Amino acid sequence: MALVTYISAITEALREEMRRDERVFIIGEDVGVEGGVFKATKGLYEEFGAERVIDSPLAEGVIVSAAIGAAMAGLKPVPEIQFSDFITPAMDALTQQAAKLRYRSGGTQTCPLTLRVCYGGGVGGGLYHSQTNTTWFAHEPGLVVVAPGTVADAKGMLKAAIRQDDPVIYFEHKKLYRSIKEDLPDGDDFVTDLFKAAVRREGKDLTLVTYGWTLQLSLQAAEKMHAETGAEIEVVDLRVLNPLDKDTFLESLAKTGRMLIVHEDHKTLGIGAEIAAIAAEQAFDCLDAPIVRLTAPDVPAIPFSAPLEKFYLPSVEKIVDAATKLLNY
Amino acid sequence: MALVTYISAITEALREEMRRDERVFIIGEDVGVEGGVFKATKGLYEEFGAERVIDSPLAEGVIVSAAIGAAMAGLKPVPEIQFSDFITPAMDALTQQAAKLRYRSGGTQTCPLTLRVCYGGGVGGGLYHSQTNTTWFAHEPGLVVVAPGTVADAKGMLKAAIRQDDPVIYFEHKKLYRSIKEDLPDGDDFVTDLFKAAVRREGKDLTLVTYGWTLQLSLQAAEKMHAETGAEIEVVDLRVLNPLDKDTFLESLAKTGRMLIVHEDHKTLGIGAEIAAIAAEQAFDCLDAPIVRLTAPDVPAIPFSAPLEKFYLPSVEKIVDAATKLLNY
Amino acid sequence: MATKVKEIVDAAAPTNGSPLISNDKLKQLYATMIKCRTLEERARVLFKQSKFTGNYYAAVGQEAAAVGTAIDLRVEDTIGPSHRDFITGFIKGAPLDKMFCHLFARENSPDKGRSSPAHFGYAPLNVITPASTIAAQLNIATGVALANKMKKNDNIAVAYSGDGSTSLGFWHEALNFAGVHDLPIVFVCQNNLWAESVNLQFQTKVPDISVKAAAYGFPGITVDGNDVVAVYRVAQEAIARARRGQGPTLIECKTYRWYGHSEIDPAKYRDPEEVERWKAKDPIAGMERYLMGKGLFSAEWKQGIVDGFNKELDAAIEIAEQSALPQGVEALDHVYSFSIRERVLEPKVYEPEY
Amino acid sequence: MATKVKEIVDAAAPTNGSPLISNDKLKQLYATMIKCRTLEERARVLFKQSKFTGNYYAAVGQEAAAVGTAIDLRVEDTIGPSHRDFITGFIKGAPLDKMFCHLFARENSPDKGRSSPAHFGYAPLNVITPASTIAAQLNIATGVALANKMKKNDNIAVAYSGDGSTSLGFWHEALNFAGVHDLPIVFVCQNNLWAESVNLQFQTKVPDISVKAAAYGFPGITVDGNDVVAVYRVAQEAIARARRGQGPTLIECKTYRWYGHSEIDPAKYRDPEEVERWKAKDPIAGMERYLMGKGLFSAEWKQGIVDGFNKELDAAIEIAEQSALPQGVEALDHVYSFSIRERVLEPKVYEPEY
Ligand SMILES: Cc1ncc(C[n+]2csc(CCOP(=O)(O)OP(=O)(O)O)c2C)c(N)n1
Ligand SMILES: Cc1ncc(C[n+]2csc(CCOP(=O)(O)OP(=O)(O)O)c2C)c(N)n1
Ligand SMILES: [Mg+2]
Ligand SMILES: [Mg+2]
Repeated sequence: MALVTYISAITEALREEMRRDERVFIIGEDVGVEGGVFKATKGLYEEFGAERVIDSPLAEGVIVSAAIGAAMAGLKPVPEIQFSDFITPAMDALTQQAAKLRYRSGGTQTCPLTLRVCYGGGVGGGLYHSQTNTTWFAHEPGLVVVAPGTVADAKGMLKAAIRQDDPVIYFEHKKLYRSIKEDLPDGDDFVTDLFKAAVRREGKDLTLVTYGWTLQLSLQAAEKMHAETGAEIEVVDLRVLNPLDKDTFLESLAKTGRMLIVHEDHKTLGIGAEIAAIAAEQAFDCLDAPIVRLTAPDVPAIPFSAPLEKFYLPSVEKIVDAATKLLNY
Repeated sequence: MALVTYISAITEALREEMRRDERVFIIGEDVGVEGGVFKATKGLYEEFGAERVIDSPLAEGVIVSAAIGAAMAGLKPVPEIQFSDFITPAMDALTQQAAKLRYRSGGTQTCPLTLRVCYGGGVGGGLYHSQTNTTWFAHEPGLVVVAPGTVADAKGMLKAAIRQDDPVIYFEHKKLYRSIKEDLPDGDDFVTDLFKAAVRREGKDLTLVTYGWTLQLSLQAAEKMHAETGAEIEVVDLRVLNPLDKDTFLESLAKTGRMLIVHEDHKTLGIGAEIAAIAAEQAFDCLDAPIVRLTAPDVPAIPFSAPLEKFYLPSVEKIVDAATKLLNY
Repeated sequence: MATKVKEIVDAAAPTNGSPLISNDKLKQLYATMIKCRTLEERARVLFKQSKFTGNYYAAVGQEAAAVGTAIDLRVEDTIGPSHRDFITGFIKGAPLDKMFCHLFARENSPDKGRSSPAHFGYAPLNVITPASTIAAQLNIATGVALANKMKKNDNIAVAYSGDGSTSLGFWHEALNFAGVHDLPIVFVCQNNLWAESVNLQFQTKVPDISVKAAAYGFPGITVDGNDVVAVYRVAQEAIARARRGQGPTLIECKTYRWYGHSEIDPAKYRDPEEVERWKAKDPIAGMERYLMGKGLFSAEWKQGIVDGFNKELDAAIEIAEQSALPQGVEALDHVYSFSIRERVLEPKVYEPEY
Repeated sequence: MATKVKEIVDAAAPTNGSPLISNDKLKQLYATMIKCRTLEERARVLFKQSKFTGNYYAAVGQEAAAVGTAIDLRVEDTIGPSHRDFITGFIKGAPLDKMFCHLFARENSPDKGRSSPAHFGYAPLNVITPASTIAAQLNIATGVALANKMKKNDNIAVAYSGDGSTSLGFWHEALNFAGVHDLPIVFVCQNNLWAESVNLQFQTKVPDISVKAAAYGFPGITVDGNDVVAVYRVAQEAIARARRGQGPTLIECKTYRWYGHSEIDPAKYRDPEEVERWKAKDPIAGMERYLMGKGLFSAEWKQGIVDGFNKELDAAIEIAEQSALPQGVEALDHVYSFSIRERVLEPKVYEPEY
């Protein structure tokens, strides 16, 4: 057992999978010599060399497309997008190529790759270093989209993604990188189910559905409310955004009758829309109250100046507020 | 008054606005000499010349970006994307530039443009000539996204969009082009409110929310059910997908207590997700039944072979089926 | 770095150290071209007869470019076709019945009826199933080439695109990346002067697309794309370079499509004189004259090829016509490595537990 | 088509028919460079003092490229800056207080505190507010150039980018489009050998980025980007060409950034010797020697400029520090041409009517 951060869990997962399977390779901007702008690939260039840790040209489209081709040819690419904000040049590669290759070829051609994408705000990054953009891909069948919210998942889901026979987009929240630590078992067989949500905290009064950094905020809010009022909030960590594990949150809702969805992405067509819509369709009789979404407001992106960013982002206080109102409905 | 098709309403709107305002110009693939692959710009090259009807290189990114720059410089561009399936190269221009320019410049720089996008299936176009892809843009505050479903709207909303001081994406369904006709008033002042949904058929039993081609199917289904069972279905045409006019469908729901959402896009994070989520949050007490979405299934795109396409698409029968079940809930 | 090969030279005279082209190869080049033509003309008739629907983009008139570049590829080599490269699958060896099952969107087509007629892929021969997005296949083929380099084998990739495709960023990103890593890939650009209705002059300022290779640090060459011998020789050199690990080549084949962009395009935007001028440069007739000059051609030989091939076509079309269409519900298959049928067909409904 | 201007030539000797550069202009070039340097070094100190946060990308070492290309632009001309071109706004004439209010993300900055420090835009002078997406500004500036051409005026656009940006499809699409339409635009590529930690050799196979212009049918020129006189002359010609309606030019300025990619990057990936070599080619010191040779320089004159400018800086920083931060709720403004505050802050709740 060792106490590790979210980001070192990522590095470890990459290292272990690269040692385990020589078909695994990394490609992206600054991933090699520099070890990544956040140091997620630190040390891998030294261990595996320039052939397996490729500093690509500044072109996200070719980073992903080259990975698609290499995956078709039997390798296991782990491309990286430095910031989710810069994923647009790879939009075609992801949505028209990777997502549809298996389908359009009737299952005869596939491209199992794992795209790591750094996303999220709250670190003063402003409009173009804070975006989420998961909706674009959660909306695309054929892609698996995961977003680990714990250190154990950061490791186990990345390893599982690399071994998965589908294109996976792995969204890692930059604010989690160094802010959370967990004890993790050593050894390279620490692989997590990619397709199941997880109940992170049990409770009978309200189902709080979230993922990523807001999972941490939600857990804090739940503890706080418990301490203050005795309320028992069940916190569901989505973990996978596409295809969604509906059962976990619907089972919880069947128990609690109330649902609060929290995410950092803005409201309209954020993943919360789908969660709410599923609940309103498949668990209507379970509902004792409106389904509430606590999200960023519908503005183009996280503005830079501190008070604006604060206004934009969910916080423990905002969650407590929304949950309290919903409990009192 | 003249009886016109959906596509000639578009051509007329373009012609009138170009005559009215010399800053209006068109740019896109095959829009000039050829008059567009569907002939939406037919005759405009002849009337306004190569300077105002520009046959662009094959590069959607620069079609939209050039329009952004020209709009900043005071012109009124009406770029065209030939098929929604090919909008990915313009993803950055739309979501990172057009959607965010006003915001990032604190309101000091703007790019009012109207992007026409041909979308939708049901014409045997297969995976890459049938896509919808509205979610990517409906999810982006800063963009106005409209999708007219009638001939009058095809004209009035396009003219309104061109005059609107925001970047507008105007989604035109290719199956509507020549399949519907309406009597339209002549004259160039036929401009429609861009931001309001419309009740296309009144009813007290169920609110059916839809847009585009499925509006036509929904109206047929409503008539059929009325004839057969006397059921009174209220059909709400969304018209604008971003920012949504919530009031129209919520008011209808307050009256009927039941909501069926129909769209051609696949289910997960299609616009129906947002409609359902809003209803479950803001009109919870109005709900007498689950909110049901009748959509395409969650597969990557419309498959080519006829039986596959048929299985994929909503139809009058499927709508009648879903509405009947919901009425019997 | 761009050079031009524009005249028909005597194929027997070795240039740049490349070996003599054998008579058998010369005949094979011709025979393959005429088969491609016969195949596509048949497909066009079938389309007019409504035996199949959807988008089909005939390469009639451009056979020399496809045949000259694809004819000698190995099974292990990869082809990245664009929309107008249906025949490259055939040249690489795909069975005709598979190709017609594909055109007819049958259940037993390689893609199980999912892709458009023009988008034929074939996994056993490493023909990438195309998407419509122009130039995307270049980037994917580049990835395959990267894998081949990493695996240290000498397989290569050949990726096709048109003049119009050169305007897209994807085209640029692929060539740039291939250049940086000296990848084993050949980019074949079939410059047929038109991208749908858009003339080359509105596509790019330069008349010769091969000059664009200079931006990426590898050779670009313009060749008379209607001269199959010239194309073949240029391709052989590019392929050999790639196999030797010496990096990519851009081959621009100047050619022309005889018909509309797709089967529903009357192509009124073109001057009929231009069309006639190019039809007079028919690559098949040209090769016929060339073979004749070498005493390698006879009308009977040609008729034998055509007749034999027509029989093959008849048989393949028969199989396709007899084959079943897919069941609607199969639309739910091949989304992921696991099935989603149950999830879609039988959504669970939840009741309160409390 | 790519030519090179690499040595410091005597600016007084007219080349290619371009007029003599006046002594005043030479002094202005120097003065502007030293002001840019002073401005950015001050900004860096303020950053280290945590007076502002976020991403800042100093162009220290690259002043000649920015000053030589932007100094003579008109108000009506448009600049499309990239992330490292904060100083181009200053060169074009933006008020210093606005620039510091921007760095400090104050309510009264031109963007009302929304954009990152490096992304300074200024509508009154037609400086496009940058986004982070590399190369996107080239395409937008190309659109502005298209509008200028359509309006038949002689205003131009100047768009900046780095060596790394040349790999992106957007870069290619912009240049290609500008080439096809002979647009009045100048593309300035500041080749500083690095894109964050990635060396030019992993970016592109060609050492000189100017050769890439050949793909687009307009001139590309490589100039010693640390020689402000050379840059200025080359820029003047390119600008004049653009104003005359003769189309775009790509200017590659070979230069070097002295510091890390941003203020938090120690840039360990670079050989310290390489850094020293380039610091020895300081564009400001070089111009100082040049002016000295012409008797146009004195230490007092320089000191006067620096002292005067430092006072301006003090005043501007004072204003910025005194300025208020935006109110949180302003995050809801400037999304559309209409307000969305009410819609977000007061969502309606519906009750059954029946
Ligand atoms: C990104 C994208 N934009 C537009 C289209 C529509 N489209 C299909 S083929 C074509 C023209 C292609 O021209 P070219 O590359 O010269 O090939 P050719 O058809 O001449 O063989 C266009 C515009 C597309 N498939 N993809
Ligand atoms: C599309 C995109 N990908 C990645 C980034 C992150 N990024 C910012 S600057 C930069 C390097 C730019 O290098 P270059 O163009 O040479 O400019 P320089 O920083 O050297 O001035 C990168 C990778 C980005 N801003 N946009
Ligand atoms: Mg062409
Ligand atoms: Mg650089």
